[in-house]
Amino acid sequence: MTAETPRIALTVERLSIRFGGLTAVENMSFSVHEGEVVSLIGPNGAGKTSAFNAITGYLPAAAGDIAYRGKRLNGLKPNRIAELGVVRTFQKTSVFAGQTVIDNILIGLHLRSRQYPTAILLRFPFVAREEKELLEEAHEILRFVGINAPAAELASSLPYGELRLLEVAVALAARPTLLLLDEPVSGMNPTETANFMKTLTRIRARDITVLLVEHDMKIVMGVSDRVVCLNQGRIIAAGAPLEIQRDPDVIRAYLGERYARAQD
Amino acid sequence: MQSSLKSVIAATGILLFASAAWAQDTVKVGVSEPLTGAFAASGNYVTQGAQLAADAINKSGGVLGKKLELIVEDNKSNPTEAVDTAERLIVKDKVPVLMGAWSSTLTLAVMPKLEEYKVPLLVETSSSGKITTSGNPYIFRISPTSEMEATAFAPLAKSLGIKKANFLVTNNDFGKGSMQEFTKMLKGQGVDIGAQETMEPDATDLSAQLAKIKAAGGDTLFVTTDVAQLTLILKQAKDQQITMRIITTGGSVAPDQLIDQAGDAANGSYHLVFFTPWFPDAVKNPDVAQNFTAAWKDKKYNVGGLTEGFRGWDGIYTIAAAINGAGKTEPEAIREALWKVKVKGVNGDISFIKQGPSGKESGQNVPSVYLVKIEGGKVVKQ
Amino acid sequence: MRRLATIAGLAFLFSIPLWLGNFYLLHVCIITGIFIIAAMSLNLLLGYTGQLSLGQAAFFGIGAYVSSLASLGFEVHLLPDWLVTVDPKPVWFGMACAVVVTGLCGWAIGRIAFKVRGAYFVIVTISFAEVVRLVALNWDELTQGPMALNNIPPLSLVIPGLLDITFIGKVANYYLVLVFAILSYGIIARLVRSRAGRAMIALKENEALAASVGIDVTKYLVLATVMSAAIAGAAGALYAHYVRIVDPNVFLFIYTVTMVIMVVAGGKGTLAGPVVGGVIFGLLPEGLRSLAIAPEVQWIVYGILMILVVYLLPQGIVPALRPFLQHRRHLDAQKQPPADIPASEAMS
Amino acid sequence: MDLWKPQPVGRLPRFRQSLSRKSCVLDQLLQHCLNALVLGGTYALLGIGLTLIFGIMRVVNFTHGELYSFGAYMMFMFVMLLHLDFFLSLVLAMLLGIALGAAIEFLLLRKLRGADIDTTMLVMIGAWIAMQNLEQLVWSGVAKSIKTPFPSSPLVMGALSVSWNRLFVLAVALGLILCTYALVNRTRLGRAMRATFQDPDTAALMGVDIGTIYMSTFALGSGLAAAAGALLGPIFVVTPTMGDLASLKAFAIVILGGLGNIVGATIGGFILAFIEELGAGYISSGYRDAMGFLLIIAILLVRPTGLFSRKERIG
Repeated sequence: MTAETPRIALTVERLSIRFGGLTAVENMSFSVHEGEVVSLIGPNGAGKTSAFNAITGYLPAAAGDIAYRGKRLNGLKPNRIAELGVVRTFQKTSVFAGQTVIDNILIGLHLRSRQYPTAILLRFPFVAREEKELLEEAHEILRFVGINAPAAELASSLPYGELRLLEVAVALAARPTLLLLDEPVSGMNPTETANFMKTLTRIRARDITVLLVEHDMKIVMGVSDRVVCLNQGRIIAAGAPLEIQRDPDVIRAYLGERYARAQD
Repeated sequence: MQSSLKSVIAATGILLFASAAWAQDTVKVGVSEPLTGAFAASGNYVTQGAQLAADAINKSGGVLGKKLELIVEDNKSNPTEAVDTAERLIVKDKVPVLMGAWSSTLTLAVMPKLEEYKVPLLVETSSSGKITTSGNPYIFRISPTSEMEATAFAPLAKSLGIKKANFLVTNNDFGKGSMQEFTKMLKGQGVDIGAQETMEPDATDLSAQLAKIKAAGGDTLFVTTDVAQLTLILKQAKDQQITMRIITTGGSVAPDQLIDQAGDAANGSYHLVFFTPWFPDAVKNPDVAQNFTAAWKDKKYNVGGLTEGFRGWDGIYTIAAAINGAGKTEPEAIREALWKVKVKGVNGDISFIKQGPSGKESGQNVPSVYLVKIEGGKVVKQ
Repeated sequence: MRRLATIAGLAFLFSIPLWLGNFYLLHVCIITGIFIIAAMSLNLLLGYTGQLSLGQAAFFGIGAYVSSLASLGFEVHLLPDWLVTVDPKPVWFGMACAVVVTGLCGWAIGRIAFKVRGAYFVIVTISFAEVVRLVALNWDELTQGPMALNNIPPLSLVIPGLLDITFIGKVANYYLVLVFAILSYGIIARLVRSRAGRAMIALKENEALAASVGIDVTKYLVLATVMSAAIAGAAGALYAHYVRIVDPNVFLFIYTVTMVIMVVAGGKGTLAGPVVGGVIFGLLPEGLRSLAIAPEVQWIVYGILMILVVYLLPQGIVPALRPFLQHRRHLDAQKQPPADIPASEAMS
Repeated sequence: MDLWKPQPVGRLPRFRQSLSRKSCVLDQLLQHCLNALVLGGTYALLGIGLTLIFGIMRVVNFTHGELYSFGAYMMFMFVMLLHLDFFLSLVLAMLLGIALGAAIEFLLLRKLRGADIDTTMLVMIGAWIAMQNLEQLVWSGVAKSIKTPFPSSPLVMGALSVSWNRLFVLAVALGLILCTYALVNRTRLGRAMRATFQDPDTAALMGVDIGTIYMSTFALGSGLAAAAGALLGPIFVVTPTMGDLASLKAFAIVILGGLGNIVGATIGGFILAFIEELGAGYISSGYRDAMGFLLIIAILLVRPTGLFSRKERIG
């Protein structure tokens, strides 16, 4: 590895995932560089979410290696992987619904916080100080992702667009260096989508590496540095967005009609 | 069964209401008995007997010119609950004297409360020696101790020809105390001791214990429990072809009820009892026994309960005599008066001798003990 | 304002023995207080981590037995020829043992909880309580089995030349229980309003998401069960040294059910819920009793109330009252940092 | 009195005792096994009722034990108070159990469909407490016994013996288990039940009336529990709390056999009975009831889905 090439953040090598007899992902290899935005695309059932689950420890890999910044992730529990800076969102809207907006973020700030049970029970001075800092930080994150709802609002009563922003906010609170977003804009209206694009740009500006699974090609082509296209559990193409758009395999397998529509 | 239901309601409901309404005009006596749980059958019989006695006393003028009022609490066959009932009766209802608490374990549980609040307890059933030997001066027991039963039984061990005896007893002070005393007595007579099995008071399937006892061999099985469990033991022993002679101790076995519920499985069993309604001439005070039996039958209570119900009758009569003797309803005065009572009871003449460490003696009555046998569906003298 | 209300409330609680006069009612208050502590401990599990533990009576009972046995002393054959003899220890030491031992039991249950969830967890906890009950019933040599542990000494605190109290009367025990209750409330309040409490809530709300932001689910579940068990154990020890008798029925499911009703009716996952539920369901039996109602009817009322609460107030009483306090809560949440809990302020 | 001299009793019998001891040991083992077989039948009956309800409806049914004691009390009422025929009473008790189960489902569970498992569990606990105390209020806490028409002398096979009543219970229990198995595997209703077990939403889309399925399942499970109570009541005694241990044991059997697995629950019932009976006979009779619970804990730690569950299935 020479000095000029960008540092590699995430490597996935010959990853296979199986459910019983069914192979969801086979022999998948790709890597993500520091500071990049990489999109994982492919038709439904291509294995994108499975790959996400394997990277973040929610699914065991049947074969292959996953490593982040030189550390092997295979077999680690999700929370350990989060501690290494790899944080994800979920395809199905996933927040702490019964809690207020601000409490959602405070929960997300778990890794940022240093309190331990003895300190909490004995009320060491730093605990109160830290709580104050956490609350400030939580408000800052809210502003950063652009949530306008009152902080004391219950998460379950947020409008859809803000709910999806809240998911990202919770993930950001965990201070990721690699953020995995699973279809973040699905179901959003155009205004909300545009809003989200802005947030994503700001996230990039913070030097957070992003791995994205998305169906909306406008987003994919707009923000990605590189695109990996999956079909039936295999990578069929990988490269810059423009290359992918021209790749005949991709067009045949997937982009054909969809991208054509997006172009209009 | 209807009557027992009635007594539960009467006990916990109407009387409590009554206590609030006429608190000034009655002499209250607290009764803590197991109306539910493992010992429910016996507890209800004793309570019925006690209520009959209170009614009879009230019919003939009450005590100190006032009506005697029983406040009955259900101790649920559970020692902690028994303590709670004592607490409630003494602190809330302010009774000057208590009767209870059926099982030795329940009575032992209540005893510290008596010392704490200085209220006497008349013990009507419990047989554990510990009750009167531990130095609690608020205890007055009219029932025999296991040791008394064993001593009374001693001559019979030889005449029955017991060579090897097994035990099946409830896992509490009642059963274990009895097992201990009878083992001591039998060993003294050169009898071999085989299996010594225990059972939880509410266990219903005793086949495993019985199989063990059968394997141990021997000619006699001593059983100590109450009537409900004994019925099951007799039936299950017959199922397993246990041909040993079964002898029950503790006097809480209601032979009539056994005959009714266990059928011919009850035949051939022996029972130590403290009241023999079947042989009116054998009892010491036939007129008292007659009154009690008549009142019992009048209420259409289960005749099987006579051998248990008399305890409540004798207990309340003893308490009434003590209150009359004291001339007032103060716990300490009643305690003093209990030492002097001489009551003609169903079981015999009741009076108390001193037992336990000097200075803190408990009162112990010396009651009569009888052995009866069930033969051909009838109770016969032994 | 809030602080004032808290001080007034505490002053009221502390003044009860001064004007109540009726020792029996004070007795009821003491028992209620002990069960409120147990209910608070259950709430930590049920309300905050969302794990329905129906074995809480096991911790309560283990606490009662451990503390009693330590203060009574015992002799037990661990092997046929290995006799272990423990001399009577001071009661405060017994209570400390109770907290430690129940905490360890909580740790074990917490580890199990990690493996099975939902209905299976519920059944494991019930089974655990039942096994412990049967051990207490059958290990006569240690526990006296159904004969109960009798004559348990009351707590006495002796610091030579400074302090010498024996908690034997009703008034002394009332204050003892009150102090323990405030302490437990404070501990739980601190815990749930911290990083640890937020982790527990996260685990209840959405376990997968919680793990994704780095929360070690097992660790906090174990922490919650340990704390919950230890507090329940302390409540059990208080109970044992107050009623001064313990028998295996202390493990009965019905005690757990009482705690569950208190928590669910009051409002699970709220600090005040178990207290409100505890006061209602602790005093209700006496109310029904004074109306000359049979104990069975009391329990029938309990059962029906439980069903009604689930149907009509699924969140419980405290959350149902919350809209009235909503305005101020908004301000609280907007303000940073959140105002600390008043009870612990009163303590420190 | 001379007979009491120790010598003649001491020597000869000692030899004979050691001879007979060997056969005694075998007899005792066989007797334990026989007892376990009979007990296992009723355990299995309790278990399959609960496993159907638990499996199909995802309801942790705390009233199961109450249905059990309800069956026993109905038996007591019909046989001892109304003096009806024993066998007719058995049928009536089971039918009333079915009716009560349907009523509980309709009154309490119908509105909670889709609610989380904890919510229904709390409702069922409430119902259990109310039912048990109602029973105590109506019948008092005193144990009731029921007379049977069976000959009181047992069936004797060598050194072994078993009462006719227990044999009858075993036979009826096995019959009911077979009927239930056939119902679930061979009928339209059973097919709809199995479909609901797999996936209630899809089953509903395919035209299965989920409400009817839930009610039939609960009623069937309740009927089996009532039948178990009605069968065992005459052997033991009837008390308001008799169902508590029974329902806990039923949970053990369900976990042993795997959710919704009728064959598993049947085998689980027999396994539990054998473990209990042999444990009581050779380890300690006091820990008899603990065996089941230790088993649950052990199994869930090793195999959180139960001993016999392949994947979740029914039938």
